[in-house]
Amino acid sequence: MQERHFNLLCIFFLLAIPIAGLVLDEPYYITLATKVTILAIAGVGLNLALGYGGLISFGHAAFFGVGGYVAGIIASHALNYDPILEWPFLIEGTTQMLILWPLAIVISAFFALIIGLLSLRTNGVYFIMITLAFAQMIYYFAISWPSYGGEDGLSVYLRSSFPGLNTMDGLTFFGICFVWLMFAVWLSSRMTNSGFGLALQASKQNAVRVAAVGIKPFKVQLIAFVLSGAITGLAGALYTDLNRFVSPSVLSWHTSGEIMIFVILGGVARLYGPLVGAAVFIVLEQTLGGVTENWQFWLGLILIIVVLFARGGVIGLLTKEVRNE
Amino acid sequence: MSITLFIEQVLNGLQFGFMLFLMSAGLTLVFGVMGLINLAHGSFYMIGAFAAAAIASWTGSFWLGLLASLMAAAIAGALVEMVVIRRLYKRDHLDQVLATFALILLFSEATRWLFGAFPLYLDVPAILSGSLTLPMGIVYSKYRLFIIIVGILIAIGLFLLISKTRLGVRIRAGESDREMIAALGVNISKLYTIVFALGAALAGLAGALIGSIQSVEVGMGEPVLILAFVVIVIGGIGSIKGALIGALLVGLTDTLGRFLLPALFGAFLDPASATSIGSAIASMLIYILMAAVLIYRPSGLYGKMA
Amino acid sequence: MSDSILSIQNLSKSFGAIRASEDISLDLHAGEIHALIGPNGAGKSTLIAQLAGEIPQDHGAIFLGGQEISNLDTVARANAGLARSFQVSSVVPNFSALQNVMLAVQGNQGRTFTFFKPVLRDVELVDNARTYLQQVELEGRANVSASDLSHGERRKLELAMALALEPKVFLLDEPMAGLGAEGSKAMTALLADLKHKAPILLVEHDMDAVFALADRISVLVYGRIIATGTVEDIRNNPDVREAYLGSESL
Amino acid sequence: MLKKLTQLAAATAMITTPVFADEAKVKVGMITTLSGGGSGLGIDVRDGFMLAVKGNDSIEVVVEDDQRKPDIAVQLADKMIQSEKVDVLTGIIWSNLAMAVVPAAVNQGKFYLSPNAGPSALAGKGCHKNYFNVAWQNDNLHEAAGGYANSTGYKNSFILAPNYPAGKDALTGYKRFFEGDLAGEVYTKLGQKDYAAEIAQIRASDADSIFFFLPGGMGIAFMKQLAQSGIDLPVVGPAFSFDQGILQAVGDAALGVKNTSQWSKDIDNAANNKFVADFQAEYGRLPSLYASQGYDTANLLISAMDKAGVSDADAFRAALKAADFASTRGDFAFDKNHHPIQDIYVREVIKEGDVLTNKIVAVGLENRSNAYVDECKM
Repeated sequence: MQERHFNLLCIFFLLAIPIAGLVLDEPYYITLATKVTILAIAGVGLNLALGYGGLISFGHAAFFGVGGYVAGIIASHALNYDPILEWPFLIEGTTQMLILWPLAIVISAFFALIIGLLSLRTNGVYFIMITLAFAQMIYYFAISWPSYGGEDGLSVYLRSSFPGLNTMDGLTFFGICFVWLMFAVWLSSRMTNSGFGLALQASKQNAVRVAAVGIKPFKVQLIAFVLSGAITGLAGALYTDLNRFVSPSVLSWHTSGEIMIFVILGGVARLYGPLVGAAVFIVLEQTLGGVTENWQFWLGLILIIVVLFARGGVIGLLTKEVRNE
Repeated sequence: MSITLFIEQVLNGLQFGFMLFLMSAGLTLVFGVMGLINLAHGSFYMIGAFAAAAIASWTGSFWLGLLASLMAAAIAGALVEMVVIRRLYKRDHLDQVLATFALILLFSEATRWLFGAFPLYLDVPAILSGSLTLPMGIVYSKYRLFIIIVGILIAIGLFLLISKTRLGVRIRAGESDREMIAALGVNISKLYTIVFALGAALAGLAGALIGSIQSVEVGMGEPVLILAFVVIVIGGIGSIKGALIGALLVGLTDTLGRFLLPALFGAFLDPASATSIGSAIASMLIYILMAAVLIYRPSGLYGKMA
Repeated sequence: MSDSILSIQNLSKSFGAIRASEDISLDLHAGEIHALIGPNGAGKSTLIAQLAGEIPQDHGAIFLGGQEISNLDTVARANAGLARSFQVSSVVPNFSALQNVMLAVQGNQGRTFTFFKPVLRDVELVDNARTYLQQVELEGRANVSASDLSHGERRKLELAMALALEPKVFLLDEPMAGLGAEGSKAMTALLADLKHKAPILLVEHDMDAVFALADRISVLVYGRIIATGTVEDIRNNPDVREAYLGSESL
Repeated sequence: MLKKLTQLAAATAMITTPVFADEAKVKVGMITTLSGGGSGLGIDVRDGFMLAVKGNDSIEVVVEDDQRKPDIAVQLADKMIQSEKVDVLTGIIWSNLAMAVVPAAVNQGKFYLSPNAGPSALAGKGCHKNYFNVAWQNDNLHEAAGGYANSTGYKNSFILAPNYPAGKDALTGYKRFFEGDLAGEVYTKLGQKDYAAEIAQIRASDADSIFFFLPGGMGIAFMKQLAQSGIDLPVVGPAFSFDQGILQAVGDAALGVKNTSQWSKDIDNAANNKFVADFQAEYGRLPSLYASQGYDTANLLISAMDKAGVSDADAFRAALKAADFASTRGDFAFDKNHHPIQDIYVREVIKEGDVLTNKIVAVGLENRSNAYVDECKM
């Protein structure tokens, strides 16, 4: 099977599952599909840095969490009729997605800019670990910062609103997330095929060569890292709306690890890799979890087998399309 | 604040540091020699602790428990290396991360299967329990002093092993040039298994030593694993010396930070918010340290410049 | 001095007690190939790295087209018009030959930061890149992955990338290395053409090629230039003979 | 007219059908921690609950593992409500997970019976008519510890807890009843296992007693290290670090420690004796605090089902509120914010043969409700 056809199949399944959930009266399917979609967006974000840019970030939970908290904090202020800032000028909270999204994107991009500026001085394992360090700082800060619930997290009770849509309806919200996923995939496809994408992928393979033709690899990589953080931050904001809740656990290193696993499991530097990875992971978690209490054991075993015998991730295995990295 | 309290805290920091050194030595060796990122290193820490707890409660001897921790972790390490890890050396870091993450799940659940969900009992032996009085009237736990001594002995042992023995020569050669030592007729896969098992054994020993004063439970390896990574990154990956310095630095920073920061904030804040804010920053401190070191020296303190 | 495109003045660099380059001065005039020769360890590669901006000098200055570039980094020097090839071929391995050259064209034209236009559909850019491939006779291999090119082809690809920068000066580090007799001949022919686009500073071990191509030669020994002159001057210079004593290549 | 009749018929059918088919049936969704760290607590709650409903055909229980992750818990709650269509939710161990799940669940008309977590937000302003806490309000055990410290005559306590909301509540709870001075107040990092630095501070202080709240492995580590340090100060804490599941791991270091609990296996009443005996017979181990809470939760549910069908939410709620069941801890009633009014005991860790366990030595607070009742507008 060609990768293109496989990708179409993926989209078909992703759409089919919530519809099946509706028909079979299993609304939980819709929730699961939405979760997969949102995590896939986070993965698409990471894939830009990790897959195409070779920037192995173990700290993307920071952006996921920051995006989530931005959405959560602003919405909770609105729900409690408690302005965010009264002086020097009044800033009210809002539950309007059209305002929350850009804010989540911009603020997580800002965090990515700061973290990227400092982290890109290193490379290899050092880069992996310094990104982790920054994420851990934010994690511990969130746990001990009392204003927004600390470890208890922050409930927002109601999903944020979108003009003309009932976002509390599961299928509608899935639709919103699905559109975002398609947009993120389209964006990353455009970007990786652009002049910028060419320079980014070249920087991954041979940064010295890129510098020798007069392009700053640092600048290219920093831009990729910021875009990557922004996309992951958006996913975080959507995840807050899915759960109507956000807590420091989204900032923990487990989250970074999981997003990374989606990308690797699906297939690094493949457009639909994160979607496939997230879907496979969630389906395994759900089905194994229903069968045995020790489901993590079997999950571990399956993951090892995938790494050892399916190079290029699940997509690589199923499409037999070789991709050099 | 009294000077004895400060010295006691420094000792605590050193003890924490030496424990971290036991964890990080194996991690940094495995990375230096085989180029492998091993997230499952914390599992050997856990295996060591559980083996020690099981054998100690079965035989009643703490020392047999310690021995068991070394053996169990070494055997587990060797087995894992032969079955899974050796297929990963030529893979990129991403595959290694995924596979060793999967190993964590595997080991944790297998341990829970075998030993149940509740923590196990492991206590320090009678001879080391209680505390003694050091000069200047410092009262200090015998067992913590014992950990410091074990740490120092193992550090010396490792330096001798690396610099004086044939195995050490091979390890050093392996770090610089893999093809060369293969050409010299060294059995590389055996060497790798030995190095991996050695690292695992040290982690297992750390698990048993620390399990005796902390708790022996599933998942105990993960927080320590993150700390061990912080240590080897600060020290420079592949450098035993770096691991030692990094471990002591992290141990001292963390311990003294927890103790001094709240006091510092207490100087200008009310006590409740001082402890709250102080400890919040203290919990971020080692990560701040690591980021600062890497920004200043992108390859760690003793790492080879890339 | 007015026609010297690249001018190196009193360049020095020490690593601890080792003096890698000592008081090196050298000029590259328009239209010439200036060869830099010397025994192994003489400091040729260090000099190239200094010129490219990878190693900062301790003393001295470098001028390109009358502008001082001593304190610019690699990227800025490339943008100022310094194109280099590497001693060990340095291309982007998983890119096709065409993509490699396109990268260089982008770098030269400052068009890297376009985010939405698919680069392979940028007709102007692609055509541009193909022209450079043509100039090194690689147009037939445009869509082959660089890692699948032969050694000689990769050498040519590097030249194409250097060409694509439309530079003021070429810095070529042993372009003949590893090429067979046939390959060397082809490369020699290419370089003879190339010098009309921009002067070449050529580091090379292959003395046949050096004597065939070079307008002037400088000899570097232990980090110092012991002689500079025409091919004839150098052939007859006693110091050079001394330095190369026992070497069959002279 | 005809249309109206059909509507009426349909409406009647909707009311009456449950009476025939599901009159006594209740579907329970249990979300609890069954894997990873802290799974021991969830397993005990589940086992206690299952023991009580064993052989009861009218209760169907769906159990899911939340992995101690709030986002997973929220999604499981969605699944329970949307797909499984449960009537009652229960099982959550941790306050942060409860905060994530409970408000949304009760606002969708489901009942939530908490077998463990009792965050202050859900007792005060965030209280809800469909939320019942069968265990305690989070502050209760700490308050009792403070009360006990007073009655014993402690004047200068060193207190410590992890730096997260439940930890802060714990110290606040202790201070609410403790009238002496504080020799030190320390917040530790959540998940921290080495307490050398804190113990050194305790040694350097002139404290006459120690109060700590360090759940799970943190408490084991603290107790062992305290015993090693040679500090010989009386220790008071909530039951969490000295309960049956964890006590063996603490070892002799725990002997003599006073801990506060609303339950103990030596409370002498028929319900408790039966529970302890049945639990041991069924699972081959001594029951824990958490198991007793799971057991009581199930019995509360059964008592309500005897009085009303779950489809009649108001009647069912009133039946729950009456708390007309034989609790393992003796007297039990709900205050108006649906949190227990109960005695909190002080237990001492003792050894029965080779097994460490607890015995009641005093009552810390009698008929204690909680500090947030007046904030609850219900």
